[in-house]
Amino acid sequence: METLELTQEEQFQARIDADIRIEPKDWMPDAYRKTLIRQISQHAHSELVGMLPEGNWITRAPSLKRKSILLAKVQDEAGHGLYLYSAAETLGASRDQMLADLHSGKAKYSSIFNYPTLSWADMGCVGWLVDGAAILNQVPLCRTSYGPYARAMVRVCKEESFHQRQGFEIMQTLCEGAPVQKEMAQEALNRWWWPTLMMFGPKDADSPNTAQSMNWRIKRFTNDELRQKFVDMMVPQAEFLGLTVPDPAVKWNADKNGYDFGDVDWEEFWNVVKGNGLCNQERLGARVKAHEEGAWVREAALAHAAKRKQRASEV
Amino acid sequence: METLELTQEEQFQARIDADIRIEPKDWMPDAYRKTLIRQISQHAHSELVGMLPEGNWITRAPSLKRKSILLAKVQDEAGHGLYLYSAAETLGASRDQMLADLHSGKAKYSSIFNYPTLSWADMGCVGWLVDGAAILNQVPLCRTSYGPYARAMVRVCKEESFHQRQGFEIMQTLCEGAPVQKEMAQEALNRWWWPTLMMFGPKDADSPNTAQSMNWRIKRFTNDELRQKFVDMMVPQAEFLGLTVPDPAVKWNADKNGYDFGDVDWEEFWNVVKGNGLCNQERLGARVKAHEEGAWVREAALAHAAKRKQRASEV
Amino acid sequence: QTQLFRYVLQLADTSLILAHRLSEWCGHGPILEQDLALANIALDFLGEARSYYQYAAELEGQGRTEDDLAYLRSAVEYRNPLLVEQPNGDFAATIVRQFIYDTFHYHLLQQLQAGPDTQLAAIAEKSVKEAAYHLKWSSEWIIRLGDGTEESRRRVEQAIASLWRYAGELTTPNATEKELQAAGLVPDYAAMLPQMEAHVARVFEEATLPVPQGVFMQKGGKDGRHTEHLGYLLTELQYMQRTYPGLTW
Amino acid sequence: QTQLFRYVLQLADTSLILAHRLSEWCGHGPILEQDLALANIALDFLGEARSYYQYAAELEGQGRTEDDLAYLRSAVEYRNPLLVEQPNGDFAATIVRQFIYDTFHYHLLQQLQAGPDTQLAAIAEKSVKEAAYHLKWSSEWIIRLGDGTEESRRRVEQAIASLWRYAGELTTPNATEKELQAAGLVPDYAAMLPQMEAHVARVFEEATLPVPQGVFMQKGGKDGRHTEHLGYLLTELQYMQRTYPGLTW
Repeated sequence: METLELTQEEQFQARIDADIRIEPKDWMPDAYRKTLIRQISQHAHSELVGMLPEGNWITRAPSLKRKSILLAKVQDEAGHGLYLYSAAETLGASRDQMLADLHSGKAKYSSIFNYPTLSWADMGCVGWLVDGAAILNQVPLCRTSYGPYARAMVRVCKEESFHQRQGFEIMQTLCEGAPVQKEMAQEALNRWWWPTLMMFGPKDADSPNTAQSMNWRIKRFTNDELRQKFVDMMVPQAEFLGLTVPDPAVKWNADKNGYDFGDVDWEEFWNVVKGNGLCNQERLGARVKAHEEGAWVREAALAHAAKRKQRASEV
Repeated sequence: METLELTQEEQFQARIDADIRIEPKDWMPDAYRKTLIRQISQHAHSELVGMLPEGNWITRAPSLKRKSILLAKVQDEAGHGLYLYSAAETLGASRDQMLADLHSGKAKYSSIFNYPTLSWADMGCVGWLVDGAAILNQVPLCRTSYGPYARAMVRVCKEESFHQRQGFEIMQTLCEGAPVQKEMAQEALNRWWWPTLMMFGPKDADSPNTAQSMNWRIKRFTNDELRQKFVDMMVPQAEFLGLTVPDPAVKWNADKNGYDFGDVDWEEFWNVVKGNGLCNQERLGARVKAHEEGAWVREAALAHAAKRKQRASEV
Repeated sequence: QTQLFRYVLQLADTSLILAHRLSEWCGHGPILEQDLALANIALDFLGEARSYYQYAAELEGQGRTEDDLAYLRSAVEYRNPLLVEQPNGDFAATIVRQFIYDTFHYHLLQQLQAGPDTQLAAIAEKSVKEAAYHLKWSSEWIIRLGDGTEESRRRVEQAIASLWRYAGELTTPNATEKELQAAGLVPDYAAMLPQMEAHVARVFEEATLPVPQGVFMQKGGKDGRHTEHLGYLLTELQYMQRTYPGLTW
Repeated sequence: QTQLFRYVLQLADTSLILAHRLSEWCGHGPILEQDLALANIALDFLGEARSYYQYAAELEGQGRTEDDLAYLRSAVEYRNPLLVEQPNGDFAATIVRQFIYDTFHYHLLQQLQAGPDTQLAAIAEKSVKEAAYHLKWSSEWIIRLGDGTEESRRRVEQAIASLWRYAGELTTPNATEKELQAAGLVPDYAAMLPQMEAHVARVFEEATLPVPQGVFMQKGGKDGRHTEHLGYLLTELQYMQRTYPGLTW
């Protein structure tokens, strides 16, 4: 008798399609595992490297309250990094290996962090725009098919939206402040607008992995869909702030019920991805330096733990 | 027949007494040579270390003109260091050995440089008071018995008195400026007054080498004589500036035709000499660091010079 | 009243400067977990600093705010002890600086929370729990580094050699503290010393490190005579407020 | 007129920032003689910067002084190319930065001194003699380090790898420069390149170093988009003027 038996792969896809979460002990295709490890570790690295551009203003924050909020925010990013490394570890990746891949340049992190933070208003733009874009990318991931990743993202997204509001509030304070503050806000927006549009990745036509990722429900919207959502969300907010988005092509389009906008400078995009952004060397350099200079500390902690264990076993 | 022959030592002293300069090739007693090497190298080290407290404000000078004057001044100190090391080399000392003695703590430098520079007004006080005290110590050395030292000192003193005027002018600008500037000047004077009085060394009663040095004309006034001169010179200048010398005992004494003044805190004096000043570790540490980090540069220069020489000889 | 203002300002400056130094580690720690811990401790000190500044502003009663006090005073007006302004150095130096200060801080807050000034007591009561955690953290790291590898031991010894000289200032009362001690508002440091020394002895023993003896102690910070490091720290800390005076952020 | 003001300001910022970086070496050089040389070069650039600022202030005609222009503009208003704001690093990095800039600077001044703007020509004529000395000095050091020891070669190669990417901005005209080039006020950089490249080739050959090829060039500084280093530099540079606005020193 011929039974209607599903292959492992088919069973797996059936669970995905039924929105049943995949858990660490479940069978999964190798490609799914690899794609997830790449995506989650890349996300973790982005949190880690993402501490640097904002960390750059902690010592120069303009008030004690702002200093405290900013420091807490960057600390949260370290926390996100930890959740995400842990989620990747459930797939069999080791943190040491993931970090080694970051440091060697094999693993990527979000290109947005290769832009410099040059004024206090950048702390506003990073929160408002960069975290705003990150949230659009990440909220769908709260329903992603892999359980540990989805749960990590729930926590991350909750904190990110808090950060995003703080960023907007920095911008609002600047825009309601003295002319010099509003100029500072506009100047920062001019620098951050296009790079944040790039955060959604290449155009759908140039993004060959999107279909598979959507099939696996580790991605739920295409790059261009998210980019459009972002513009539709941010243009009115910029108007509310009294700021001008640095794109003369931005215009309401009633037909598509969204904004038209200009084309991203894809040459710049690919250059930064390839390592030629203004801060690529500095960011990676700072991480490698911290890691190398911390080696003796990690060794000391391990050596001491081993001594303790040894002594305990001798009792 | 018994001739009236002078020993070498007596001939030497006779030349000194006749104010005839001793030159490098002349015979001289070992103790004279050693004392001079110690004194000249100590003086050279003081120029070198003395670059640090003022160097500390080059990047923060309040105007382009002041930045330029300050940088030129610190550069002059490097130049003085060079003249003085050269003068000591004529006595058979090597610069490497002198630097090694500085770095090991065997050789001393002026204790005044172990005090920190905490405000811009310190640039005024260092020029006005510290250079002022240095000049009083050094002007007599232009007539010192050892030729190369005397000639180096002529050049040094000329530049020092220029620096001293610049320092006074900084103070004057502050004192004629806004109240906050005058306060800054007074606060700096409060910190620098007593340490500069210590620059003349211990009380005569505690300075056993003075007699021999005066005999050799490498010293021409006692410590207490110079200290009195300094107070007599500076108290009216402070009054002119509208500043108060931080010593309630300062009072004109018509009998001695000079000012009475309070007693230096000799405990502090000896502590700083012994290495316990606030900046002893930092100053020496900065010099040692510069020397160690510069080792590869010096080696490269030597290696390259050797290669050039080798090639030239092959032609 | 003026003396109390000065003392509270001294506490505020101390917490702020230490918080600032710790915050410099953010993103550069040796392990991600310790990066978090350092930021956490920095945040605690920053919060404590703000409470003190707010109280100091209230005591002064001239309308100055916490930000005015933190951002608009020069190095010679700052009243923190020299220890906390010392640069981070390597992780060992940061740990030693922290351990020295935590030992004092925890014991100080224990006293202050039982003191007669209700506002200081309230701040101390809140902060002493954090301080207990800080002291546990830095003590454990002293032990790990002292009894870890040869290199960690060498580094922690070097850090002790360069930083211990700033420990004495913490428990050496300046004129303000003496006056307030007489009034019972500031604890008697001499009475705190046995407990502090016992803690140091316990930790150093477990770390297999000798307790430093006969070190010449530096002082001056509590009276505004600082090392040159503070000036540079303040150029960064105060840059925005100095550049854009009177604005809201 | 406005474009000329911008261009002169760009020259001024460039000289000032480089002078500032060089002045950071003061008291910390590898050899006393080189400490003197570095201070000397810093002083030359500082003097040149002042001449440009004074001329820029005159062109603007709004009563701003050299100090207003230097001390009261923010990082995004500064117009120096990225190269000169890069940190000193080790002596090799300082030498490479200097050699790259000196090569451009010397050839630029040669052109400017013959240019139609008499004030710029006068400043250039004075400065070109200094620039010739600077170029000689940094070229000799490139040779010494490249053809010195293994370590010096490794270090100079590393410095080239990290700094060469800022060379291209110097000779890539921004909008202001293009406009002034069309008016004949700014030299044609393309025409300067052969001589500059010949000099680099000559020096690198003697230094036994390969001339870098195909490096992706960074830019932005001349339009106010800087690296994060400039902000920290300005916090120090401007601290006093920002803290005590409007006073005379």
